Amino acid sequence: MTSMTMVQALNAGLRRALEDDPKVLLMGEDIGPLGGVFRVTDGLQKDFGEDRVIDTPLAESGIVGTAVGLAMRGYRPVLEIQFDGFVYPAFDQIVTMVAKHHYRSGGITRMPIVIRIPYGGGIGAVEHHSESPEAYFAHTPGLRVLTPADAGQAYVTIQQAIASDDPVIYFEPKRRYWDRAEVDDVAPISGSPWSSRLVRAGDDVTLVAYGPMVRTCLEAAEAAAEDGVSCSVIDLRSLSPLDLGPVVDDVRRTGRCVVVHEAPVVLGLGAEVASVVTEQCFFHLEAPVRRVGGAYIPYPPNRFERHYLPDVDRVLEAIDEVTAT
Amino acid sequence: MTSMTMVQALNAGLRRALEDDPKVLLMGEDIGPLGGVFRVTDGLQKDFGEDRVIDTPLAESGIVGTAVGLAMRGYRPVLEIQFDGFVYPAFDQIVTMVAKHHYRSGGITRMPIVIRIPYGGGIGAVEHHSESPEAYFAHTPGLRVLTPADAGQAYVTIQQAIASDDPVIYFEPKRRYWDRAEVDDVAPISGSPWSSRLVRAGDDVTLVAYGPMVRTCLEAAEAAAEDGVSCSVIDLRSLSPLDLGPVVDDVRRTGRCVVVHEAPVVLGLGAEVASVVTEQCFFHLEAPVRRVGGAYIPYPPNRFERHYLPDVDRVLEAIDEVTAT
Amino acid sequence: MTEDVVQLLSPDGERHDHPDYPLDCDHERLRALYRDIALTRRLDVESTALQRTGELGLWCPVLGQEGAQVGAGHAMRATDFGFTSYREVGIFQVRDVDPVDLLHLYRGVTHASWDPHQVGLGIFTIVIGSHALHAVGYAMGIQRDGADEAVLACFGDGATSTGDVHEAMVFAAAFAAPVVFFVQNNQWAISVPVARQSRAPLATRAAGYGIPAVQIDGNDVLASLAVTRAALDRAREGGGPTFIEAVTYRRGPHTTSDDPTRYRDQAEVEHWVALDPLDRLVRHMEIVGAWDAGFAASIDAEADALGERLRDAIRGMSDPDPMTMFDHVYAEPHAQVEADRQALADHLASDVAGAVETR
Amino acid sequence: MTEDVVQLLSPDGERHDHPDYPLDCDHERLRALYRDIALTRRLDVESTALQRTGELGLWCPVLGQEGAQVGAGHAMRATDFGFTSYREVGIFQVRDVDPVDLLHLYRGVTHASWDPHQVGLGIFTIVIGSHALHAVGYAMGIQRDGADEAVLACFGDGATSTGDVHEAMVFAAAFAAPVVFFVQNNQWAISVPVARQSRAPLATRAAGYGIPAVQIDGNDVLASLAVTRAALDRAREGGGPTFIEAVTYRRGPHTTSDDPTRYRDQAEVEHWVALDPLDRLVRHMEIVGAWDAGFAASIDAEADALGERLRDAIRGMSDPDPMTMFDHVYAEPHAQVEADRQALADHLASDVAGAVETR
Ligand SMILES: Cc1ncc(C[n+]2csc(CCOP(=O)(O)OP(=O)(O)O)c2C)c(N)n1
Ligand SMILES: Cc1ncc(C[n+]2csc(CCOP(=O)(O)OP(=O)(O)O)c2C)c(N)n1
Ligand SMILES: [Mg+2]
Ligand SMILES: [Mg+2]
Repeated sequence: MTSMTMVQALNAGLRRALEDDPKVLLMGEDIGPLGGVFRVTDGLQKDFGEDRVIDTPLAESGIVGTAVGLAMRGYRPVLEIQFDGFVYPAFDQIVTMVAKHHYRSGGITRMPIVIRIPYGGGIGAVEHHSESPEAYFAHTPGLRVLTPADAGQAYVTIQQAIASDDPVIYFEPKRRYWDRAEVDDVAPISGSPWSSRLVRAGDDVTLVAYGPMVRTCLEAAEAAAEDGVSCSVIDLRSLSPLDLGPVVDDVRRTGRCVVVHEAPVVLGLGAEVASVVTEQCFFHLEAPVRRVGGAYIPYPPNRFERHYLPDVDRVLEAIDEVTAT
Repeated sequence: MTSMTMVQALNAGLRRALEDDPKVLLMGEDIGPLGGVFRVTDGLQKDFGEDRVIDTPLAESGIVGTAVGLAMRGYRPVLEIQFDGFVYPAFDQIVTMVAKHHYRSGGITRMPIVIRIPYGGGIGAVEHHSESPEAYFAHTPGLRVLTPADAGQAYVTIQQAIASDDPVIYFEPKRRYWDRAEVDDVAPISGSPWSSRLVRAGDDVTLVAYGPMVRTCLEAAEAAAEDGVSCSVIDLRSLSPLDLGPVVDDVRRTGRCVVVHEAPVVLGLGAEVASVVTEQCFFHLEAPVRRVGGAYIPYPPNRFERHYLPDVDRVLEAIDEVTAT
Repeated sequence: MTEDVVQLLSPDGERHDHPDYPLDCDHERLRALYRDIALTRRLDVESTALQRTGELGLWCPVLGQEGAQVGAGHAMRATDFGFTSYREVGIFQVRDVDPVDLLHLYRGVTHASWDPHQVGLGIFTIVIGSHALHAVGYAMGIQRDGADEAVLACFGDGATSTGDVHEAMVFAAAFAAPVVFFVQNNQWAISVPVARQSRAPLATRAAGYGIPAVQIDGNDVLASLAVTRAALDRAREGGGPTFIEAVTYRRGPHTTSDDPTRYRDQAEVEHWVALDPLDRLVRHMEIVGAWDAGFAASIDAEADALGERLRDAIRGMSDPDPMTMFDHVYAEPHAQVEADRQALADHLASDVAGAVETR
Repeated sequence: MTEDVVQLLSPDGERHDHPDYPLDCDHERLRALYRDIALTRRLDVESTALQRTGELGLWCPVLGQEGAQVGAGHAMRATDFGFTSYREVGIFQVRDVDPVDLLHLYRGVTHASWDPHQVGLGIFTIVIGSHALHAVGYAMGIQRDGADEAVLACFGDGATSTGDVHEAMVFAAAFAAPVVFFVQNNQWAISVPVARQSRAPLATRAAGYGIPAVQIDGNDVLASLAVTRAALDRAREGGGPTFIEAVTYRRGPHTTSDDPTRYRDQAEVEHWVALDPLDRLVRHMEIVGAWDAGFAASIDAEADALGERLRDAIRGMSDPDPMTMFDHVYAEPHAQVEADRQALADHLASDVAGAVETR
């Protein structure tokens, strides 16, 4: 076990993937000598060379589009999009080409591409640097979507994403980049990332979250416990496929569910979770599933973000509401 | 009243908008001498000139991006994206620029841009010509999203979209392009398009749909009536804002709700409708809201589409399910 | 800025030499070129007919562009790889893509039916311009493999306006990727003339990226062969990308759904009929003695057989098993797809679905 | 392909004439140029300091590029309109954008704080390249209005790789829009050198669209002024777009978050220090007698006052009213935004939110 920040864990995971498979390549803007603006690729170009850790021209569609060609040639490109707000120029290549290519080819051509995107707010950034666009991708058949909640998860799931023969959009919760955890960087990677994880067991309310909001929900659960309300916390981890079995099981016990994310509530992941949970727990629910998330506004200037982002208090408020009935 | 196809109604609506306001411009690929691949702009360049009906280079980001500049200059550009599957190269300009500009400018600069997109399947087209990407846009604050269900709606709402000072993504259900209806092309335009419409009143089940699926639901309601089940049909019409008040009112009476669209069910509009209806009708619902829509697969080759698209039988099956409890 | 238009074969069948593009073309090769153009042309006619009778949903005619395409196809080595749009029927012909596979697509049975690795052609792309990037990426893979291969990236004049084609040229230049951009400037993007895409010749675009460019007579199969071959050789030798503009013309409609009378004069079409790529090849073969009636008859017979095979394969072809539409969405199992697959199976087995036929 | 680099002022302050770009620059204009460069430079220093003390979240230094920017700004008529990225602080200075407004943005209080119509500058764009299209669209509007105006579109070397800049050039050429593309090639896009974006000089890109191009010494404020003015004049007169590459250098970090020691040598920076735009302007003013100690002192005083004003305005500035974050999402009322506004109001009024401070 080594204590690492999430940035270090990702760096270690990428390093191991580069070591394990010569077909793994990294591509992105400023990932070479600079090591990426968050230093996730620090030192990797030095150790693996410019042919495998590639500083690209400034063109996101170009990054994803050339990765499609590299994948056709048998490579496993791992792409960095510098910030969430800069993925949209590549949207066509992602949803039309990356997502559909295996299907369109009748299963002949695989697209083992990982697209890493630091996402979410809470770091006081300027605009276009704090968005949560995961619903666009989870709504797109053909893509897989993963997001780690902590350094340990990051170390393992980035390697699993790279090992997957399907394309994976890998959302990194940038506000948790500097959180430390003990990471087992020795044991072989095992388990499936395409499942949700119960990270805290409780009896009264099921809290569902992913990425940056897992920690927030754990803190809320802690606070609620002081008030005598016992909460489970489930980390979805995979947003496509969604593994709602554990959520359904838990809600059948608790009868109450709160789902939390940073993205706008309208058509956010919470809508899907609420719909499925309601379909499958209809006669167990004591209250409607409560969604906590972003308002229906563009991400605001950062001096507003503490009012925009879900926090412990807003989660507690939701817990109060679902337990009121 | 004049009998028109939806294509003719849109053409008449665009013509009236061009006549009424010299700032209205049309832009798109092949909208000039050809009149658009569906002939929606037939004859308009001849009558309004090349400066107002503009055949653009083949570049969707360019079409939307230049429209942003034209809007800043006080114009009201109405854009045609040739098919649903070709909107993605313009995704950045739409979600980053068009959607956010009024907000970013602190309310100074308006973006009265309409983006017309023929969408949906059912016409036996080749790939990329049958998609239903509306959820991407409805999840994006700053945009409004409209979709007409018939020629009469099309004639009115295209003009209302153009008159709106906000950007509107205007989805045209291409499989209904050739359906005829009586259109009142004389009366002044009135009413608000940002509301849903009860198009059939019933007592047992509330069917919710929009665009191409409104007709399908009306047909299903007809068939269900023969079996003694009375269905309301509500046309959402506006997907942003969503006006779910009438749906909630209706479901509080019927206790049962089925929502239908062509797009994948996962994170489709049905998820939002189901979530809100459940939140607001929790103690009135006799069964969970049932979602009918596309499978989690890319739009398949067209010989599969009758199995992919929701049809009367799948709606009836859903009606059976919600009335079984 | 660009050299003059390269032409090795004039419309009357006369052969010119070009200092930069020497070409030795024996009778066998001439016959092979003839055969590929003639069969492409027949496929075009047969497919249009099948579309007219409702057996196909759509067809994209290629009439007039076969010379450019067949020449470029012949320039490729077996190990080279090509990326095309829907239009490059002549290249599919040269690379031995089964035309029935192509028609499956237009019948709506599959999205693609050939194995790219077997024929050396990516499945084609309808979203204009996007495959230019795939071509460059594939070429970057060749580089990393140290392989003696090159990539041909085909697109139209309209595509040159897209951001993706630009980014493809930026990446190709940045990494000196072994790729040849082969643009068929057929003067039209559906109803929009090339002048709307560019006021300068398309070939002049390349210099700004540091990419050499050549303009060729796109109705001259020999110019296409010689220039494309030279460019692919250069790419394989590490010389980086080349940009070729083949100046040609789309004599048919954009697709079978199009009505070109709305936007262009028949006189323009007539002008290009006189420059037909097949006619000039035949004249040349006559001049050099590579033409004889028996050969022509054998190709006609082959074309007839092709037509018959297509009609037999496509007419009344049954629809695919609905359950197969869930195949290959992912390479590894995905719970949502499996759930949806099961739901359709249940639906098909149910009474309601049984009622489909009667309702 | 492009003309040689246009330079009107050598690093030692000597004035050259250029046949195509005559420039009459009186002492008043020289002093105005000096003032704008000097104040831009002070704003840069003060903002960096405010960022270091945590008052701003970020700042994008402009050191070294002020000559190119201030020259271009002076070339614009009051009725011309500009589109910029975050980098063009010198142009904001010339167009009298209140620097406090600019800092609001970096403090995270607003996304933009000036009225574009008042200062003739669009709010700036961080998503690289996208505003080039807005500039072209705005220019198409000018055309349709028949107005005697032109547009300046500023972006960096990195931006030239984006699809949007390409499409902007395609549209500008197709419609002969009155727009001048003003590229500051500052040699770097964060850590990526311009050679990765292009192997050919950036100015050579333009010819392929049929757009004339000029390369200028971007550290020469007079060249920037003269060449940009000529291009804007040409645009206003219906001559269509021009492409200007200002060859310059970003001497500071990309932003205050950047660490350039990771990717470039200090020697490279030193080379460009010797080419400083302000130093050469001062030398020139000394030579022509436009320089005196009183003038210099007055600008210093103005700069000191600016610094004080910035510090006063920004330091400890209170946060905006949270409820205003719902304003202006739409121009017309939108039910969802109103509902969310109400929800926050309720939350802020509730006990739970009251507990924020104590928890
Ligand atoms: C991104 C995109 N936009 C629009 C279309 C619709 N469309 C299909 S073909 C075509 C014209 C293509 O012209 P060109 O590139 O010259 O190729 P050609 O058809 O002439 O071979 C258009 C606009 C598309 N397929 N993709
Ligand atoms: C579409 C997009 N991708 C990535 C970024 C991150 N980014 C910000 S500035 C920058 C470099 C820009 O370089 P250049 O265009 O040369 O302008 P400069 O900063 O040198 O003025 C990058 C990659 C961005 N802002 N937008
Ligand atoms: Mg063409
Ligand atoms: Mg730069």
